[in-house]
Order: sequence, then structure tokens, then C-alpha cells
Amino acid sequence: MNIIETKNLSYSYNGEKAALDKVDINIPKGKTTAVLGGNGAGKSTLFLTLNGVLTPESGEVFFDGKRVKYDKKGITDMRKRIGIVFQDPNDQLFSSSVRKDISFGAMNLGLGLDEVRARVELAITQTGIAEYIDSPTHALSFGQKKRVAIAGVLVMQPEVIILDEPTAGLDSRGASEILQLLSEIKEKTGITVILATHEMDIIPLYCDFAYVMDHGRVITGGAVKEILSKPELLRSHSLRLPRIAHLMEILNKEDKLEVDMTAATISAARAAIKKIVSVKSAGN
Amino acid sequence: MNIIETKNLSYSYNGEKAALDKVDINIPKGKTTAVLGGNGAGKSTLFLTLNGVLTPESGEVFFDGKRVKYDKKGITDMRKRIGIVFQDPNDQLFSSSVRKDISFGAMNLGLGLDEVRARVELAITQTGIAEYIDSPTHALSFGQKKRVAIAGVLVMQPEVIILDEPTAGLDSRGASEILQLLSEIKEKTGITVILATHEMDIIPLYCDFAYVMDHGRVITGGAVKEILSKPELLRSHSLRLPRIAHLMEILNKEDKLEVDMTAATISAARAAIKKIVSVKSAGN
Amino acid sequence: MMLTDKYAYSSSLSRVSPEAKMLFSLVPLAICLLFNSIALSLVTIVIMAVATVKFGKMSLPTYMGFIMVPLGFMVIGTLTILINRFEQGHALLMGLQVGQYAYGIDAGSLNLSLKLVLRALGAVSCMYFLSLNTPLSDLFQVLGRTKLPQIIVTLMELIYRYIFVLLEEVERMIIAKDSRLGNINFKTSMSSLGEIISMLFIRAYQRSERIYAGLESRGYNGQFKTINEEYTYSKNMYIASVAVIILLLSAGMTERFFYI
Amino acid sequence: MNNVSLKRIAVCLAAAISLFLLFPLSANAMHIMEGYLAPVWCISWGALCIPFLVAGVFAIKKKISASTKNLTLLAMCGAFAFVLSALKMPSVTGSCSHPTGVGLGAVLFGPTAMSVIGVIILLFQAILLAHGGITTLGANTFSMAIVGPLVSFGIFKLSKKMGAKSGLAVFLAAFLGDLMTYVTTSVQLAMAYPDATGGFMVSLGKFISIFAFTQLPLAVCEGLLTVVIYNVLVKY
Repeated sequence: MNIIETKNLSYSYNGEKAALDKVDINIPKGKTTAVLGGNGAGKSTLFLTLNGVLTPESGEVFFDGKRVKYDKKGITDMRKRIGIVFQDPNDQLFSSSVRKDISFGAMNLGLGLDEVRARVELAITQTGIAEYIDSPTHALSFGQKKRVAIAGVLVMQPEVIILDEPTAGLDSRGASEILQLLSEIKEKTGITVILATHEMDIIPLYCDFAYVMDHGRVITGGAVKEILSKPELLRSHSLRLPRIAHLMEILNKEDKLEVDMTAATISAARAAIKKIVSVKSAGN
Repeated sequence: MNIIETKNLSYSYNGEKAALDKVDINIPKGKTTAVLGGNGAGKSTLFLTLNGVLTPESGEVFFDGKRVKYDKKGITDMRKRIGIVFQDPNDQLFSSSVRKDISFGAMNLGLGLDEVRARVELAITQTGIAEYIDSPTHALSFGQKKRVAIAGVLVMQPEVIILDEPTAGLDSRGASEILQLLSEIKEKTGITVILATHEMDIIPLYCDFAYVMDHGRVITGGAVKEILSKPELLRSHSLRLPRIAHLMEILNKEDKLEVDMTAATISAARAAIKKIVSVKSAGN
Repeated sequence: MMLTDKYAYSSSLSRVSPEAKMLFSLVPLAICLLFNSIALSLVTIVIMAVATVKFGKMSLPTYMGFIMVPLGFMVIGTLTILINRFEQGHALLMGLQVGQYAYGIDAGSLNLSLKLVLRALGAVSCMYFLSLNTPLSDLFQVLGRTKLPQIIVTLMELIYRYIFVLLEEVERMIIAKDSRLGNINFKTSMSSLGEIISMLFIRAYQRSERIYAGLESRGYNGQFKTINEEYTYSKNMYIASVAVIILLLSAGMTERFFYI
Repeated sequence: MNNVSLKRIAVCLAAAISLFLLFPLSANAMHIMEGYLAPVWCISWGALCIPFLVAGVFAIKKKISASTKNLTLLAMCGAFAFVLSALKMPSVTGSCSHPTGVGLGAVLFGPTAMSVIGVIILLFQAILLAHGGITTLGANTFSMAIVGPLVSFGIFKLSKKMGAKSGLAVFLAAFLGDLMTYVTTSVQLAMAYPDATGGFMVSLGKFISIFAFTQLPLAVCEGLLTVVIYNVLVKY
């Protein structure tokens, strides 16, 4: 079942060329969907449209099967149900107290104080930030701020969480920790995750579905494996294969080794390589 | 030959814990050296010290074998010879006119107007920004600003160019274009390149040497191949192997395949895998 | 917010020397103000609109959108001047009697207001010609050659550059705030906007230090020396300026002389 | 008064009100537009600003020679003040005028230095946004970059001296600074356009009352906003 569907969604900034051009996207409930594309592909515009910051010029958005109305009530409702974690946590955290910042969204939902407190504590546990909850916001590292930003969205208990470039600016440990965190939260709460990214290497590890966007248009979409089986298409839209998948592709196409070309993770590649090694040795 | 050497370099911000702690680093002339480390490892502090923006508390810096004096003349001299490209080009570009901004460094060298103009045009060609040279700075994309920032440093014709996270904020195409650009410039001018980064996958492709830093200390340093042969050390300092090298490591250690563990690029890995496949088949 | 800036850079006249464009716009602006004549103002409005739309190649609807911007002030200001207090029995075109006075419009105030509206529109068109066809950095270059203290011109250049950096930053912050329902009611909007502005100030403060380090690293020594932009010398622009000035002066003189 | 003219008045009033709703009446409406003042007023107000600006330039030079870092900081303050003046205020159609930003800067650099920054901002507002104008720059500078900040600065010092709580002092400074800005603008307009029979005072009354509609709520909002900002910055 799709929790979000867009039909023919179009938008342009001040009458310039379309930032979104007839976008049809389906986001399956409870899964992780990646939206891939280089800078300026239209990913952020799409998210701002889903969050009601921008009103589409034409086309429709359906949430849980119901058409979204872009009036005050409709937008507020959408913001309750879809949370966005922005790329730079500095843009998102404006309170100097971490706890106060996290509570912001929940307070705005008009919940009782006890409920807000309980949710804040839950979000702190979920994101593992208890350790620095009493530090001032500006004393946190970039990765810590990112977690606080995620907690500030989780506290609203949205049905969908959108993350714009969640790994940007993080070192490798930080990046994999954040992605691990998201997987855990998804597992525990059943939340639907949407990630915008251009880091191809994380796609096969953490995503179920993917869409490729370029110049405001959806180029292709589907299961991750399917998307990664179209290297030429990816390349013609500023993307590349994950490095492991690229190696497999070369081994297969150039070196005529019979490895599984869609193996994109280290474990899949390892299995694929072991297979040809044993086949070769068994064959002779 | 080393163009830069530091000995026992230490620095701390306002008496807090050391941001640089007895740093010994050697930068070989005409090569590309990576300084690796997670957020807060001390990379940026090191660079600001090399550029004379910060004065080290203790220790020495040698440029081309000569000890650098941190007085007005020494600092001016160092800034002529070492250029820094900051992570966020918005911190670096101060003029709304791209051409004026590029000329700033050259004018500060006290060169004649004709010479400055010639150098500006050269830098424009080298960085491939002619297309948008007449646009205002604020209308440029992040990647375009990054190139302008590089041009603004190249115009001073320094002997060393330092880039702080050159690929941060760029999509994969943008990132590889910038790195390609650097390789070309290095080839043509013989300039020494230093990059700070935490993106491990680019290291084996573009760098000759690497240093690992953490908490202001140098953990290890040497040829890239050597550094990458210490996966445990990297991991204990928030870093990881490039993905391809990681695959090779697993194939070697877990699966006991005799692949070259230090193959970190796609082409090296390809050769390594082909080798075991043919060995296996020849062996039987 | 509509900034003229983007259009200035894409104008077909953007590379014409800024001095020529200043001559073409500022002298007519002064004439317009001095003469305060209906005919002259009308001529100015038409000339500047044609120059910007036809020669600067700006779309007419966009230009009209810009012309609407100062109307807010004009409506308030002009209504106030239009409606006056009169003694009883004064010949009014339209009016209302309150107590011993009549409030309304008479021929004199109508004439004054009409002249004022047209003069202001004429002057605004002149200013628009300059701002919609001349990149601000070109104006700084001209100012740099005047007697103005250098430090002021430098500050202008820097402020202009950082306006865009901060605008982008604050826009992102406000979007992020609203996505967490930060505009749900007046009190929340107010306090969160205040906090965002404070945060913006702190970020601006920190950025100013990084920028200074950036300047230093490129050898900043207390002076902002850069090369100058070069422009196409436009003889036509100067000829057009002189022609327009003569035309305006004669229109103004004629009206004054014959008092139409 | 006959029926016909009463009807006319009603129509005019309706038209005026609808115009009020159509155009974003805001602080921007406080900038005297290009071409609105006769040359004599442009020159006089401009001349009146000069001593303040000259003092400001000296103050800035002094600040910068004390620490060259102040240059980029001043520039950032200027950009910050411009950006503030372009921000939409919640629930009120309009944006805050720039005394908020200039006020903050005045605390950092003193009111005369900020008056120079104020002129630069006003020039940018004229050129980039068509708020105000080049010929009216002098008049606008006097009301917004000199009177406003000086009043704010003075009130702040005064109320602190009288033992007012910081929050109240900040509110009064911002609120009264705004208020005095609009009174000054009204004076400027009334001097340029005295009422046909009632003269300066009647005209001033007209301008003040018409601007009160748009400016009072804004001044209150801006006062409140400045208090929030002040509190956060003090904590920081």
C-alpha cells in the first residue's frame, strides 16, 4: 500500500523553468524509499511540496489514499503526518536548549505537557542522545545536531519521515550510525522513510525502493535492484552505480566473468565472487 | 622532497584542550596528500596554522626546508606560497562580481594590473568557469562557487594548495569533476595538493600520501597503500576502508581467497580478482 | 520579495558602462523632480518603460509588477494630501462636512496630487531603469572612483554579498520551523521567529570570523584592491541620454510656458 | 451635506479600504518613495544627515583600526539588518522595519556607526526593492537611520538607569524607536505638503493618524520580537 502518491505534480519558482515537472511518485508504507538525483534535480522541491511549504501549480498529492488540500487545515494536517529532517541541522535547531528544541513540534501539536514530556523522553531514547541532552545546542558536533534534529521530528510521531541528504557532512562512522538509527526506528515504529541522497553506496544497504530524478522529472523508479540494473541510465543523470556494483559490472561486462551484476553490497559481491571462484575450480 | 614539514606543532583555542597536539607532518612536493579524520580531528586547525591565520603555540613549520617565522613578513610570505580553499565557498567569496573576487589575491601580491588580468584569465580557464564569469556570485550553484573559490586561490600561483573537504556538498558528478580538475591542474603546474576529507573512496583514486588525524594528533601517515593496509587503525579513528578495499579485505580474511588486500580502486580490484580466478583455474 | 538584482544581471544593457546608464536615468530623474510637470512626467514614464522593456529586454508584466511595489506608500501618502480641510462654502469636487469645516477634495488639491503621483511615478521609472539594468557591483565601481570614503564602498560591497548568504540561510530556517508547525498560532510564530533571528545573528557573527580568516588567507592587508570590470563603451547610450534630456527639458519648458 | 456626496464618500472610503487590503502596507510603506519630495526637501534632509554620517564614518574607521576583524563583523551586521527588514512578521501583513537590526548593531558599534550602515541599507532597499528612493534617501536616512536608532539607544540607556527590567527596557526602546521613526516621517511629509488651509499641523495630524493604522501594530510586534531576540542573545 502506498502512503503517499503524487500525480502529475508540477511546480516552478517565479515562472522559471519547472522545478517539478509532472512528477508521479508512489511511496510504499513502512518501507524506505530513496529519491536519487544530483544537485538541482528537484528532490528538495518535491519534499517542500509534500510538506506544504510550496503549493503545487498543478497535479495532486494523495496521503493514505486521500487527496491533500493545500489550504491551512490541509497543510497543518500534512505537517503533522510528514516530518522533514533538513540537510543542515543548523537550519533546523533554533533553540539553545536541546530539550526545548525537541519539544517544539510536540508543543505545536497542542498536546498536554505530560504527553509532550513523555514523547520528548521517548525521542531522546530512540535517537540515543541522552548523553548530551543537557549541553547547549551550539556545543554539539554536527552528527549530534543531526540526531537532535531527527528527535525533534520524531517527537511529532509522524507517519512519514523525510530526510534530505542524511549523511551529508558526516564522517563515515557518523553516516553509518545515522542510517543504522533510522533502520532501528523504522523497525520499531513502522514509520515510512524517504531519503534524498546522491550517495549511491548507501542505497543497496538501507533502501527498498528508489526513484531517480533529474531536472524536475522522474526518470525511473522501482525496487533498488531494478534501478541498479540500469547503470547507463544512472550515468546519464549525474549518478553512478555504487562502487561495488560498478566493480561487478566491469567484471561481468569487460572481463566476461559470470558474476551477478546486481550485487551492490559487500556481502552480495562476496557471495558472487566466491561463486565464480568455486565454479571455475569445480569446472576444471 | 618535502615542501612542508611540521615538527611538534601544537595549538589550542582559548586554552581548551589541544586542537593540535605535537603534530609532525611531511608534505611531499608535487604530490597529493590527504589528511584524513572525522569531524573535529584537527584538520582545519592544521590548515589555518599553515596559512598563518593561527599562530602555533609551540612547534615549528618548515617550508621548502626553511623554518617559517610567524611574524608579519613570514606570514605574508607563507600566504603567497600556500593557498587555502575553504569548505564553504560562501565564507571565501566576498565580492558579488566573480572576476573581482578572483583578482583579490593577485592584487594583494602587489602585481601590475596587466599581470593580474592575465592571471585571472588563466585561472578562469584552468577552473573552467568562463561560462558564468559574468553572473553575480550569489546566482551561482554551490559547485560553481567552489570552482570560483579555487580560481581565487590559483590566481596567487601558490606552490601548495590546501582544500578543506573539497567534495562536501557536491553530488557525485560535481565531486569527481572537482577532483579531476585538481588532477589536471597538478599535472600542468606541478602544484602540491593537500586535501582534508573523510570521504575514503576518493583517496585511492586521487591521492599519493595520507595522514590520519584524530583529536588533534597524527595517528599514522605514509603512502596511501600503506595506510589502507591498516583497516583496524582506521576504524578505531572514525574512518573506514574504501568500500572496494573493504570487499577485498573480507574476501582475503574471511573467505581465505588470495586477493591483494590493498586493492582499493575498481581497476586494482578487477586485476586482483581476475588473478585469483585464473590462478584457481590454472591450478586445477 | 522581488529583488531587482536578478533582472539587472540578465538585462541586455547590463554590460553597458554604468556611467552612461546613470546619465540616462539620474539626470532625467532630477529634471522630473525640478519641473514637477504633468507632460514631462508622462514622457519620462513612457521613455523609461520603453528603455527597460524594449532595450533591456524585460517582460512587460514583470516591469509592471515592479511599478506596483511603491504604490502602497503612494496610496496612503496621496490620499492624505488629496483630502484637505476647508472653510465652509469652499468649492469642493467631493467632500464631507464635519462641524465647522468641510473635508474633501478641491481643484487645487486634485491638481497637486495628480502632479505628485505622476512625478513620483516618473522618478520611480528612472530609478527602475538604473536598478533593473545595472548590476549593483557596477555601481560600487563607479562609487569607488568618487570622493566617497573607500571604507563605505567596501562595506557596501561586503554587505551586498552577505545579504544573499543570510537570506538563503534564514529562508531555510523559517521553512524548517514551519514544517514543525512553528506558525500554528501568533504566540508560537512570534517567539520562534525571534529565536530564529537570534540564531541568525549568532551564525552571522561566527561567519564573519570565518570570512575574515578567508580574506587573510588570500593576503588581505587592509585594502580591498581588485581589478575593475570592463564595459562596452556605448556611444548610443550617451546619444540617447542627451536626446532624452533635451526632450524632457523642452517638454517641461513648454508646459511651464504655456501652462497647459 | 447632500446625499450624493455622502454616497461618493462612502465609495471613496470603500475604495481606500480595499486598497489598504490590496497593498501590503507595512514598514516599507514608511519609506518616502522616490520622487515624492521636492528638491528643496531632498537637499535639506540630506544636509541634515551629513554631520551624523561624518561622525559615523570616523567611528567606523576607529572601530576597524582597533581590530580589522570589525570590518567583516560590521558588514555582517549590515546584511543582517537588511535581511531582518525583509522578513515577514507573523500575522501582520508586512515586515519589521530595520531599527531592530540597526538597534542590535547600535549596541555593538554605537549609534553613529550604525547610522552609516543604515544609509547603506536604505540605499539597497531603494535600489533592490524600490522601498524609498535615491532622492529621498536623505529624508529616509534621517528618520530611520538617525532618529530611530538614537531614540532606541537613548530610551534603552534611560530605562536601564531608571531601574527598568531589561525586557521592558528593550521593548520600550524598540517600540518608541519605531514610533519616533514614523512621527519623523509624518513631520517630513507634513512639512513638504501642508494642508491647503490648515497648514502644517493639520497635515501632520492627517499623516500621523493614517500611519498609526499601519505602524502601531507593527511597532508593538517589533517591540515584542526584539524582546525575544534580546533574551536569547543575552542567554547565549
